[in-house]
Amino acid sequence: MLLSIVNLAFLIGAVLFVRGLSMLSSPETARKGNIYAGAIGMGLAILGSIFAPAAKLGAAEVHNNYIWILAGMLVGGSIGYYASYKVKMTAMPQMVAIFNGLGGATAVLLAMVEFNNFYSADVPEGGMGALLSSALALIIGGVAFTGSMIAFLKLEEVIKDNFLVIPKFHTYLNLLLLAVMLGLAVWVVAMGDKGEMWMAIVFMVVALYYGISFVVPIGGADMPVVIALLNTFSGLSAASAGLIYDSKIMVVGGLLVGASGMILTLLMCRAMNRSLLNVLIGGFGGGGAAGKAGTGEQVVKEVSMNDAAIQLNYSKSVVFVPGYGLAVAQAQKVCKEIEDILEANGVEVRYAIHPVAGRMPGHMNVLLAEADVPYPKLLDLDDANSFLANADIAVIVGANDVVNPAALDDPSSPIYGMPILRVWDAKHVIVLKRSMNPGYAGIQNPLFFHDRTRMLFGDAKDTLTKLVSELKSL
Amino acid sequence: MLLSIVNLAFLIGAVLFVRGLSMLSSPETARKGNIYAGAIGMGLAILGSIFAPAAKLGAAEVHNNYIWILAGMLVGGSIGYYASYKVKMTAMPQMVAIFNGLGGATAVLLAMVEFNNFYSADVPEGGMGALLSSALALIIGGVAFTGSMIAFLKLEEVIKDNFLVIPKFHTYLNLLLLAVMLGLAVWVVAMGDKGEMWMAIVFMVVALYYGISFVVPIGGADMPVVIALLNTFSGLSAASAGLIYDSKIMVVGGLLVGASGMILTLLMCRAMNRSLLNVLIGGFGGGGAAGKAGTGEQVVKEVSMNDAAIQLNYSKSVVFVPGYGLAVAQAQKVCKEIEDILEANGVEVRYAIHPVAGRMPGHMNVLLAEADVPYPKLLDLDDANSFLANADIAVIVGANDVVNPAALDDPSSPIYGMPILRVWDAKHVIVLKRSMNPGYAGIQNPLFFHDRTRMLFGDAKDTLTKLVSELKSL
Amino acid sequence: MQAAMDFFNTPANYLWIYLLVFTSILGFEVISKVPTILHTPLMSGSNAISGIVIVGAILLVRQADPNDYFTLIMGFLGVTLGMVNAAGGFFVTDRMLQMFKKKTK
Amino acid sequence: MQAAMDFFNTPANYLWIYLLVFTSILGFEVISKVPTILHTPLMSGSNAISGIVIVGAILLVRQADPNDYFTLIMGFLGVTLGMVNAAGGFFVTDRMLQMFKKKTK
Ligand SMILES: NC(=O)c1ccc[n+]([C@@H]2O[C@H](COP(=O)([O-])OP(=O)(O)OC[C@H]3O[C@@H](n4cnc5c(N)ncnc54)[C@H](OP(=O)(O)O)[C@@H]3O)[C@@H](O)[C@H]2O)c1
Ligand SMILES: NC(=O)c1ccc[n+]([C@@H]2O[C@H](COP(=O)([O-])OP(=O)(O)OC[C@H]3O[C@@H](n4cnc5c(N)ncnc54)[C@H](OP(=O)(O)O)[C@@H]3O)[C@@H](O)[C@H]2O)c1
Repeated sequence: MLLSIVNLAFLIGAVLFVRGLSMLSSPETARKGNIYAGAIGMGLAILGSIFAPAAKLGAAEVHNNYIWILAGMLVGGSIGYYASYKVKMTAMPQMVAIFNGLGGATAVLLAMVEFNNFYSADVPEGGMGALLSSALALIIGGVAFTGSMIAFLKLEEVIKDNFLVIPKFHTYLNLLLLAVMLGLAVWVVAMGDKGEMWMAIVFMVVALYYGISFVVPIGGADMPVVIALLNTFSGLSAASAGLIYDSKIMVVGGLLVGASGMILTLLMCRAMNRSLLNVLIGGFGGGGAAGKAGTGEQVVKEVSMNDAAIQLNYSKSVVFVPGYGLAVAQAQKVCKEIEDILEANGVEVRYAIHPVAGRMPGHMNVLLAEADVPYPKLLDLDDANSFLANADIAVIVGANDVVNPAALDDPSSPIYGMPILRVWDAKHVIVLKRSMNPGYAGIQNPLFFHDRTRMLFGDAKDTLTKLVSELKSL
Repeated sequence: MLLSIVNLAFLIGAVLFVRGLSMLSSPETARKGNIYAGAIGMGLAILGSIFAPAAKLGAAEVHNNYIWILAGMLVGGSIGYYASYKVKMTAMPQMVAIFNGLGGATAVLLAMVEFNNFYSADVPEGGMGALLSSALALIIGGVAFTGSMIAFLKLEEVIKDNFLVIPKFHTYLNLLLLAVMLGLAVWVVAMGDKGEMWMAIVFMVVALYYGISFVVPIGGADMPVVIALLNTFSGLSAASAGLIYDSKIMVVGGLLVGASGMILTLLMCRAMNRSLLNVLIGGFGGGGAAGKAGTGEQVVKEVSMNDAAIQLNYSKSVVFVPGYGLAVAQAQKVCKEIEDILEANGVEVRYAIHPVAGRMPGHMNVLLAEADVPYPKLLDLDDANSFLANADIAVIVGANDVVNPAALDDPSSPIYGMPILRVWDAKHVIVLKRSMNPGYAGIQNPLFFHDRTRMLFGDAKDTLTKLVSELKSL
Repeated sequence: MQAAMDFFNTPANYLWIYLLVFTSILGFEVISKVPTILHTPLMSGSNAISGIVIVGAILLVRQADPNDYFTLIMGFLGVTLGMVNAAGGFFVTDRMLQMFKKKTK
Repeated sequence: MQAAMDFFNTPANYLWIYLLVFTSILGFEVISKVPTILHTPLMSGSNAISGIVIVGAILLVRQADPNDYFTLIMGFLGVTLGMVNAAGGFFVTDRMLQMFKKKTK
């Protein structure tokens, strides 16, 4: 009876994962979807595993040790809860990176314990299946763990792009490490019960090191792609660990995460017009200071706060182009305030959302949603470009790479070929940023020297706040 | 080795079923999708089952008897090929009904043989699982088989709606039969190897009879819904038979068919604004001659061929509203011809497609596709209604129920509440049909007595052909 | 009741249930994307797939004793009917979709 | 090679492979419907689901001998990390989606 209930709970939990994710496809149902998947589904899975009878565990004896489990859940739950309420929306990529890493690390722990049990048993259980799934969980989880940690440190700018990198040969080093790791995996599995624990330990060390070596040479600008890819890995490592425990819900959950990470990875690559392989081994962003040259010769024109306010006030249509700087400055609410003032004066206001603006997919949408901007005002790439063609003013709020015309006309540029927002089609362009520093791709932006462009230097939030008072005093 | 290849072939076949169906979601890829699923996927499944080694069959000895298999495939393939090239597009529902029935019948055969093997073996294999899956295949397949045959006969009008029906008590009879059938199923499964073959035979007879009794009282107008439902059943019976043979590809394929049938069923019910239960036990259409009254008092106005041609020629926008009559008259090509003539004169032509016009979902789309009408000209319910509001002329080509205003304003009408095309919003309405006979729901249509309506009696194809020559001579 | 629960809880059967549930959900997801204009081909195309019962019939004939005419004839019938369903369904769908094809020119 | 093929052909493993393949396809189908505006919540929400490894860690602790501190500590760590991932991911996603909610008023 208990077994039936537990089995049913797992099944319903797994179905809720799917249902919850499919409810994420509309803003109306998304929140409920997260509750279905992340709270009810996960809750059923946890309860099921706590109360599963011995028969389900396939173990003769069960000692329960509930105190250890409870302690772990309390500690983990509190940290998770606290972290989730402390984290700034700008730091989401870092947060996801850390969580990925934790999932991967857990899979590694489980795999190592399984290896240990396997080798120390008189009659090892599970044979090839047990070894294969442990090896998978170890490889994928290990890479997800250390890779995510490096990605986190890179995003926090604790380590720089050239840290630990062997300039020309790093790709070969990685291929070598990969081959060694896979070789070890085949060897461990093929040896069967003749293997020994030290083999698993060597294997683990190589997998963990491969994760570091894999991410280290990838440029900071590409971290979001790497994080989505590592998200796939952490899902697949959970699925592999599920095979160890013969747990269908772990497998289903893990595969769903894997699919989601893969889709986001490919989507970002497509938006940047690069292949995944190019991101993983290619230089872009890795070079770091590829741009910055040529600033001296051309002249940048500035606009005064007052002039900008007047221009905005007497225009017919304004397009805000938010980018990473909006997130850094936390300027989304002031931006919305300006929108309200302008709309009250009959100016049509839209937001042009580039798919990779910011640091993660959908980053700008979350920020603007936070500021209560209704989502029909958010235009995607194509709609934005046709709207821009007839717009009076484009206001660039901390965006840079996503409005860089070099992507269209300079084949030597590292971002050449990436689809971008054609802001210079608007009659006037006002750029809000703090300095002439380049954006994430580390390259200079010819847009700033365009005739129609005027710069308005300063922190985006300060500048917009001042614009609000100027507009009100008009 | 062979086993691996066969297993892989089955797996790929199953994936191709999914891939093929998902390619059906766009007209560009649909044909390839059908080839993936219906030819390559099915081909792999057939080859796999022909060459599967004895180990896969779980049998000690395999006699192959390839000659019987080959003969069956040749006979079946030829019949299928011949039938598919002979069938008229109007007779698609009948064809699907027959095919459904055949699938169900096969499942019944397989289940009966399995029962026979089970009871005649010294040590029956498979236990409860084998009995349960055979019982499922028998029930579902049996109902799909006889139910489809009755649906076929009803569509061909070989049997009438009141054939074999016990007027008031038929619903109770069916509930009783259902209970008996399910009781037998539980009994057979619960008896296990203590059961005997005669039990299975009784069980089969009840299931087959239930299929007849289930469909017989349902009105002819609801046959398409019933066929989609039986499509679900034939899929599920294939899946159950798959459980008997431990064949994953049968299970996957069967479930996909089940899902497709279920979606189409619900979709039709929604378009008719009725619940599935209402279709299954409710009278609508079953009464047959509910309408036809009240014709005498009101007056119908006719229009001459020449006047109609002139009206069409000098209008700005014309909407054709095709219905089942278009299919019967095979008038789609002439219709397209008129479209071409009118468009050459600068008249804007559209087609208003009601979701349940004709006799099966998407019926009109297939016919008009056959006549090369580009699909952007086909408007769905909502678009059509807003287009009709500004249209000059609506030409009803053999539609009736789908343009019946009683659905909106006559709560006593059996079709009250069904969403319909508001053709009377157009400035003029021309109705092409042969007589004042009602449509499939068997009820009179007040539209024909509307001031703006003019009738043009005669076979749709004849009438349209004459209109073509009138138009050319203008 | 106990027997039914034991049946459900046997790991192999429980795994089957997962496959059944998730394949059904997959079917709904995939098919609910098919637009109305393609519903007739969807109906006949998916109907063709229910001809997959032919696999069972083939396996049946192959296992039958060459003298067991009951099974052989049942199997032959099964192969025939399944083949009519599969081949007929495929060809008629193809014929229909050919019409849709022509318009892309 | 032979061993690998035998492994693949064992009926139970072969059934697992079906579940893996079809669940993956289902994942792609479901997730490819999520629109760009919800990609950040999708990322953190699906990430939370990878906290499902906690199930493995719980089962591990329950089976461990009360004196086997190696396993207990590993399991405790696993439960903790898995819980951080699951709870943190859920709450942060909810926090984000709350913002999207507000606008429907
Ligand atoms: N979204 C994703 O999923 C994703 C994924 C992968 C890669 N990326 C990459 O990330 C980049 C995104 O482009 P983007 O245009 O959004 O950003 P960006 O190119 O990184 O530029 C951000 C700009 O904001 C300015 N800024 C920073 N803090 C500011 C503040 N407080 N006030 C005002 N301005 C401030 C910076 O200039 P100052 O320092 O002079 O102020 C900088 O020019 C692309 O290269 C893209 O490929 C994104
Ligand atoms: N499509 C589906 O999936 C589906 C599913 C379930 C139910 N249904 C039902 O089917 C009906 C469909 O409505 P509908 O408006 O398309 O058709 P309808 O209501 O059945 O009317 C068809 C009309 O065509 C006329 N007609 C027949 N042959 C003709 C010919 N050779 N030339 C000219 N006219 C001809 C008939 O009148 P004369 O005999 O006077 O010519 C009749 O009035 C609805 O009741 C719907 O609920 C459809």
